[in-house]
Amino acid sequence: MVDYRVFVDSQLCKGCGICVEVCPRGVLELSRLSPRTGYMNPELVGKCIGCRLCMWFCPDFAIVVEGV
Amino acid sequence: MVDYRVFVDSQLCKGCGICVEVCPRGVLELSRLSPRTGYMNPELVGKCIGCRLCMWFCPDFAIVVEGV
Amino acid sequence: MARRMLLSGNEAIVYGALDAGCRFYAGYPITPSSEIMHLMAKEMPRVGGVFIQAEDELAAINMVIGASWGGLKSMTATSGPGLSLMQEGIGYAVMTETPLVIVDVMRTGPATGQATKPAQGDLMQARWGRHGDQYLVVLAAQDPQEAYDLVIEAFNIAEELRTPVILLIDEFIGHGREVVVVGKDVVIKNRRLPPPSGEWMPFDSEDPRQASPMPLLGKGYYVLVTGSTHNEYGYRDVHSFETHYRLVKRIKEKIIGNLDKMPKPIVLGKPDDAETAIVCFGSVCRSAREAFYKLRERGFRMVFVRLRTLWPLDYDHLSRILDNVEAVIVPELSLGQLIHDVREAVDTSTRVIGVNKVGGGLPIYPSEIIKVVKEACRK
Amino acid sequence: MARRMLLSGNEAIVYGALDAGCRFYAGYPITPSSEIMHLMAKEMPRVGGVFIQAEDELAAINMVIGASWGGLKSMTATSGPGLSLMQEGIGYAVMTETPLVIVDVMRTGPATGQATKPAQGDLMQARWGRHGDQYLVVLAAQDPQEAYDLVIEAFNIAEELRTPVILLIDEFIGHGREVVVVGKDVVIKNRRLPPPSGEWMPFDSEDPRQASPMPLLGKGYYVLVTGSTHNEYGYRDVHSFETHYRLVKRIKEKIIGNLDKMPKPIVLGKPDDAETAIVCFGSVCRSAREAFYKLRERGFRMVFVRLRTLWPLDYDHLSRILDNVEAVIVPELSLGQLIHDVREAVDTSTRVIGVNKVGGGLPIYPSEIIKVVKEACRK
Amino acid sequence: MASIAFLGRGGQGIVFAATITAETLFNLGYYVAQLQSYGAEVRGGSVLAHIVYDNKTIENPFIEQYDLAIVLHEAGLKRWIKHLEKSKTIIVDKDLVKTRMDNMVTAPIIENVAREKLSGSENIVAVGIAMQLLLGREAIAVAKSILEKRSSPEKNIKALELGTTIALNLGINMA
Amino acid sequence: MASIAFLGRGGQGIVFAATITAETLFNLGYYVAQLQSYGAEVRGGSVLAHIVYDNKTIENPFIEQYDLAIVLHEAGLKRWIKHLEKSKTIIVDKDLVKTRMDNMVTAPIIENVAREKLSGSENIVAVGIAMQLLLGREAIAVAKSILEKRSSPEKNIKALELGTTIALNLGINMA
Amino acid sequence: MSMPIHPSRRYLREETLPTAFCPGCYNGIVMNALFQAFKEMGVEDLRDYVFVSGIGCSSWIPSPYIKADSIHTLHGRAIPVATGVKLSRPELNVVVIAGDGDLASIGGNHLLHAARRNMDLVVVMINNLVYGMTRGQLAPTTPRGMKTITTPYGNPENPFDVARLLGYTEANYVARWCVCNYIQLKNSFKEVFTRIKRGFRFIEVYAPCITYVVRREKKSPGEKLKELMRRCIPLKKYYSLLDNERGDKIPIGVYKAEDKPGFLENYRAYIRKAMEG
Amino acid sequence: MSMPIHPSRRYLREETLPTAFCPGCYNGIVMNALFQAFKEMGVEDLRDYVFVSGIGCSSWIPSPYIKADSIHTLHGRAIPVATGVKLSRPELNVVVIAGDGDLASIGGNHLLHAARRNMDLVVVMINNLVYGMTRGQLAPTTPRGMKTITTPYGNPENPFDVARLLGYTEANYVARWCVCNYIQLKNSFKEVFTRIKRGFRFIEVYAPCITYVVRREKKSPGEKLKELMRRCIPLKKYYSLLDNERGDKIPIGVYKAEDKPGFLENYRAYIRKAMEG
Ligand SMILES: Cc1ncc(C[n+]2csc(CCOP(=O)(O)OP(=O)(O)O)c2C)c(N)n1
Ligand SMILES: Cc1ncc(C[n+]2csc(CCOP(=O)(O)OP(=O)(O)O)c2C)c(N)n1
Ligand code: SF4
Ligand code: SF4
Ligand code: SF4
Ligand code: SF4
Ligand code: SF4
Ligand code: SF4
Ligand SMILES: [Mg+2]
Ligand SMILES: [Mg+2]
Repeated sequence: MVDYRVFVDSQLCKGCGICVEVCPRGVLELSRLSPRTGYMNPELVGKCIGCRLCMWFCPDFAIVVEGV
Repeated sequence: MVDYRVFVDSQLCKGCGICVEVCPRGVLELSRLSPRTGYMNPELVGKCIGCRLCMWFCPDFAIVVEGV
Repeated sequence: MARRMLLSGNEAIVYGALDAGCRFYAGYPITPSSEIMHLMAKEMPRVGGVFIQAEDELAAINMVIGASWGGLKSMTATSGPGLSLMQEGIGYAVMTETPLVIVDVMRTGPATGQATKPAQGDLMQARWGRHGDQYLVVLAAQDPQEAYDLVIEAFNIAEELRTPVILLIDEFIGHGREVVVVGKDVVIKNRRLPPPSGEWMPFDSEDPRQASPMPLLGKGYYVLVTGSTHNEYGYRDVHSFETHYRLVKRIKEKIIGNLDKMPKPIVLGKPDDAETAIVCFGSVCRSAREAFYKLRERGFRMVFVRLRTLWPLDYDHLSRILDNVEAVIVPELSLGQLIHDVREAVDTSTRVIGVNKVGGGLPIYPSEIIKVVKEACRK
Repeated sequence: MARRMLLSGNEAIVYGALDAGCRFYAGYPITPSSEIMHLMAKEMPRVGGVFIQAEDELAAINMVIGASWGGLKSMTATSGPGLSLMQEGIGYAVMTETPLVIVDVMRTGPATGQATKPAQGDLMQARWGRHGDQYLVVLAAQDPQEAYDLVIEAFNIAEELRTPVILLIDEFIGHGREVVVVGKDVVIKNRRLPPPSGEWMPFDSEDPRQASPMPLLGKGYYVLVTGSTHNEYGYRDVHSFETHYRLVKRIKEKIIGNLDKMPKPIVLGKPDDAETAIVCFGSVCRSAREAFYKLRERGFRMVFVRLRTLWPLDYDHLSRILDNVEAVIVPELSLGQLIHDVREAVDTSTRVIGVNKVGGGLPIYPSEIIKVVKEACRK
Repeated sequence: MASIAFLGRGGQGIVFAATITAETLFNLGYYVAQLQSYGAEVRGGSVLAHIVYDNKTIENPFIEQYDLAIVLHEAGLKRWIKHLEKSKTIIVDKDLVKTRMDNMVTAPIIENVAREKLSGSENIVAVGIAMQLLLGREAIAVAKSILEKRSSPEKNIKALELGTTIALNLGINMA
Repeated sequence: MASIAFLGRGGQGIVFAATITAETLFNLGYYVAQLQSYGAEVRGGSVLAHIVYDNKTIENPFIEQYDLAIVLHEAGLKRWIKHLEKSKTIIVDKDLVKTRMDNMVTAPIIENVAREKLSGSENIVAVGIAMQLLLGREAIAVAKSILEKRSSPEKNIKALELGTTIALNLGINMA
Repeated sequence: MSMPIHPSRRYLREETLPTAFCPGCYNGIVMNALFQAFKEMGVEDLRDYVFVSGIGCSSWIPSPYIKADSIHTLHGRAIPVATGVKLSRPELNVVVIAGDGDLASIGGNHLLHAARRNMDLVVVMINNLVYGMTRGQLAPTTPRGMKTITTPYGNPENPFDVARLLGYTEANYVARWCVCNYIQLKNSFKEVFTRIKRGFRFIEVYAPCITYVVRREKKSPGEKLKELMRRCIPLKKYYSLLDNERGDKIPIGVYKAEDKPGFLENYRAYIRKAMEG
Repeated sequence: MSMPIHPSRRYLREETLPTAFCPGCYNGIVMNALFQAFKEMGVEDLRDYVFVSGIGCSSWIPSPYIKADSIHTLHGRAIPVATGVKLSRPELNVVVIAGDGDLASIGGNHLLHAARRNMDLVVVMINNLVYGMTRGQLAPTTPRGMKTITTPYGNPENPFDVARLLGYTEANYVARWCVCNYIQLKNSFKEVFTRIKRGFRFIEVYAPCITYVVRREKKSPGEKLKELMRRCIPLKKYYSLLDNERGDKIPIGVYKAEDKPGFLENYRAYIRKAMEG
């Protein structure tokens, strides 16, 4: 079984929280403050199944999901 | 049975011939030249049944049909 | 009853219009005029008037025309792009002698330009934006208080002369908030209606400076309103020279012959004594006046002219004021439009110097005008 | 190869445009310009170009803009009401530096006016009809031959300066038929394209009098065209003063700085020696010239100026010509628009007298001009 | 420089008459300027069309009188009365024009048109009259060749010839 | 005549801060002029709003320097640098503004806002600072009564008071 | 016996007759039907009616011929002007009469949005298949392949079936009649003034331009009328046919007839809300 | 491990990011779907594509974000400009992306006539239910009763169901998706660039404005997305329901998919006729 990593671009993320809410596993959390933008960024806090919903629905091209 | 008379206003008639062509009895003829307008006006040449098609379809309010 | 309020120019326009009796508003949103629409949307239904958001500006101006013939004092507000789209309708209002008010909150153009930034680049368009020989009234306010005052004037002139009136403000005024005294005892002019019977002409008048009474629809006058050339009763006459010439001359005369009915220019300083003049309109006048006072303190012999009526323009009056000066400074938030008028009013030997600045939401500062005046006087 | 043809001005426009390389026409019918459309409808498909009847004038001008960016020399034709509707689009073409040609066959306005009758009342609108600071080129022809010649010029200027050009004719010229020499060896200027690679700016140029090359779509330039204020690469910048001011100043300079590229005025008679001048444009020039010759024969000291470029206007040149005259006669088929320019170019002591006549399809006759000149000289 | 005017009511083909005349003159080698004034509707209303021709470029086509004017209907007359008063020769239809002036000559145009069953071609009759009076047979021949390329050539050519005949019967000498 | 400017990034509520300030001054009996400059989007971009107030009519609100400027974000700064250079006192957020000038005083605005869970109300904190520095408690009381009639009064009044505290801690005397 | 007065003349401005329409132009027939409707409705005079038109031959019907208040607007702008009139004077019957070019080409946006709003107007569109006034150019209603002066090689565009499309909007009433359907047309007029008195009511009248359509087909106005009578079929029947069976048939009838509240009633309720709260 | 490159970025102008859209604005999701379609189509870069937009938030998608030729036109005029581009350069794919206000209010006439002509364009309309750019005014798509800044007492107008109406025109392809239907939306984009490559192809994307609709409902962008997922139902099903059963459901799906020749092919045939005769 593949493991997935979730990369967040802290320059692009606007902290809208969509990724967190669409994640079917609830494994994202809006908990990291970006000092540059002042927005809260998501972090992976559990096991990602690589569905990429967060990536599709992130309106700011800020999330990339990749298998490792 | 009523008799019908067909009145033509020679100031208004433009000689388009619609009345002649829509008359179901074919009793109108475009045969009278109006000296004022230069247009040919219709004349009743047979027995009118008072259907008033000529009156409705005359686009120039030039025909009136009346029972006598 | 007079009340002091803290209002943006856009808000002041709404209260002024309602105080003037405006009961119909149709518009289409556009920055920086939208707040007029927003407040109208809220207030108009409350006074039982009609507010409608049109599908575009073409619809807006034509709805206003319809409502004005329906008998309501009517207006719209927009900004440059919308004004461009309204041109044909405005020309129709001129030709049919339809009273209405258009507020143009000027932004930085051309085209989409800088939508949130002020400018004064619609002056010429307000006068000349339509085809054909058409004359209407163009006013300009310098601040929210004057926006309130002049929108009332605009309705009065519109109704009295049966003409569209364009009131120009700019984004500074529209969005700037200041203390405005509203509800003063203003004179409100209402529409003159025709006699219930007897001979009268809806589209002519003996005195070309007077508009004929405006018939109300639905009262059996059997009004014929048309944008084609028409005779005194409204019948189309698209062949005769006489009918056309009489009509357009009269409409022109109704506007340019009524200079005395229009808001007067504000003149500070002594024309006879002045070496230099500043001529300006709109928000720019505020910096310009400060510059004028400062310069005068420093001994410059100056006259300051603030135009509030931009069309019809009293060229003769301006000529007389500027007769003795050597240089005229014309500060404008544009590349220069009023400057053409000033040149028209003075001799070719008079130096006419534009202070032109536009874009980025920057005003012309008093210091910039002072600098130009000093340079002009050095020569 | 030169050919003599008997053509109306409207027909001459079509042949001129096709000779200039026009391959896209979008329009909406309107009297008295429709024959341009009719002949285009017939001829354009035959040369493989595109003709489309738009749903309205807004669509027409915007289709022309799109096709111009697509790479085709493009045009439309209309009359006053249509020109009013095109204003916003024209301003967009100015701002985006889109080459295109608009022919306005002027009729008697305002509004619907007298649709089949000639006039010259769209002059000011052609210059100033849009919001914001915008400058473009306005030419005027006096007869079908010149309509043919100037429409070619219009395309050349449009392409060279990347600007909309408005060519004014009137119903007399549009419907009047005369002998026209077509297919003379005319210089045709084609669009300057950018280098296939390397640094270049689609929306700026070192020399403000030069337009930058115009990129072709679909070639990997990734062009950004916008009517908002934009930097040299097309990126929107709706906040900075510098970007806006540089852009609009450059666009203005590109027009007013290129007076030498525009069709020159025709001057008859000796300015130094003249007491009276006639200044005119368009079809009126023909009566005016006859009046000029007749008056000169009778010993009047006169100069005759026929303007072919109405915007940019060479005020200085006009000033110099009119420097010595005591009176200037300005015949116009309108209530007076060019007269403002003349007043701007002369001193307030110079008498500027309009001969204004409009409506009913009547021209200004030579006798009418002669009468005014005589009266002016009597004083 | 010479000039011809056709006047009448919308629908009588006045502009077409002027067009054919202008083309005829053009083919004869003249410089030509043709101008017309008509209503929005083309239908009804008065129409005037005039042609100025010369051996050199036409400086100014805006003239105030005509060498020859042909008037086919009273409707066309009043608007241009001043021009007509100053004109040299005016041919008017004897039936459809009521006005009379010193420089007018009446001609039985409509009457003949009706008799010859050429209704609708009175305009071409007028062309025939004008060409015959001003330029004679050569012009008629050219006009004919032009009409041949247009619709209803036969009827029109008959009308043209009718015009020639009427012209000759008028007994005027324009040269 | 005195003036206050608020600068920041779109979304920080700069215009609202100016609005509340202007209303406060108005209620205190001053003549007030409030002007702002922002982008089409309101979102992002820099925003500047300033208020001029006086005991008499404001002749000219177009000023080139401020008595007090409060800068909440670096983004707002560059466009107005010339104005700021000429201004008397500038309070800048110690974290979000990097630029330093002689007339600047840093304040821990955002830091405190975050700590007090008042995010989104940094604008009202700025109002508190400005009012406290320029006019003292009376102005704060008026501002409070204004905020009470707007949405989220509690949060905003807390923010206003935070502003007062920050102002007092700055140890500047503007009078 | 002197000439009796034509019943239409009560509603006409005497001094404007004869009309400037071409001989045979069907516009006059539409007028007869409209006036007969008024007569049958017992309307004495038209002082409660305001007619609004655009620019085009058909727009001349009210201006200057109908003896009523009328506003002859700019090309394409009849509907917004009519909207302004209606909203300012709800008690008046506001009727738009204009051409297919005016209403459906340059004025298409207003048509669409007035229908969406179910604006309280009666709109009569004379579809003569071309731009009559400007001499016969392509209209959005011109059939495929038809030659006009701007489509000299045969119209390559799809025609706009206006009534059918409006049938899918919020309009209360949509019908199409041919000018040859005199009785139905007259009854339809009565319907929109008596039975369905609110909301957007649209009647398309198919009435080919005599000069630029019928004459070019080398037909007389009367012949064409008789041809049209043959071609009209009820729209139910028409739409049940396959495309290739439809031939030259013209679907006529009522696309839609509802009596929902129009814009005005909704706006009145809106005002009440504003005044209350 | 450094941040991998987001697949959308190949089609974006790097220097323009982050976008100026509000946090959570759904416009970015539409962009992802479009770009993923391009990627799956094997489109390396967008040099054969020209994007044309109007004025409005959604019109910023191509200008400046998409790395392609783009023309940012006036408010409402994207379609005529796009038409000019397409007719002058038939070999290019011309795609309009604009808002509901831009395309269906001020630009409604062009939309209608482009659909009638079956003009060879792809048009993507972002329906965010309001005018976003100008701060949340009424749009023609705003639901009845919704409060906006210009309808403070609740919208009294009927909303315009754009896709449904266009389904009755000559357009080749008409579909509506909600922004939550990511896969269908992406596939729909592929469809109009690969399977149906001609004629007028219209995709409405239902994507409520975060700032002026969603936030006013006191919802987060993510919550709203999930709500929308619940509300979307296939249009067949939707239209089989009675009015009162429809509730807050949003009909999604393809209204129409045909492959008739578009305007361009018809015009080419027209040119051939002109050249021959
Ligand atoms: C803005 C504008 N564009 C064009 C015209 C010219 N014009 C007058 S009527 C007309 C079309 C008329 O067609 P339609 O509406 O179908 O009426 P019809 O004459 O066929 O009854 C046009 C294009 C105009 N008057 N105004
Ligand atoms: C002629 C004109 N009128 C009005 C405007 C102002 N304006 C800009 S965008 C817009 C509406 C935007 O709404 P929509 O098209 O739905 O796009 P959104 O922002 O909602 O994506 C308006 C009215 C303008 N730019 N030009
Ligand atoms: S890929 Fe799917 S499971 Fe993984 S974080 Fe994103 S939404 Fe959650
Ligand atoms: S969806 Fe994107 S922008 Fe929004 S919080 Fe997640 S990563 Fe940030
Ligand atoms: S009333 Fe009927 S029968 Fe009599 S003439 Fe007229 S059409 Fe013929
Ligand atoms: S229908 Fe009327 S106008 Fe036509 S010929 Fe008969 S009476 Fe005359
Ligand atoms: S042109 Fe056609 S529509 Fe117009 S009046 Fe003549 S026949 Fe009627
Ligand atoms: S206002 Fe609405 S549509 Fe515009 S960017 Fe913000 S969320 Fe998106
Ligand atoms: Mg029509
Ligand atoms: Mg929207």
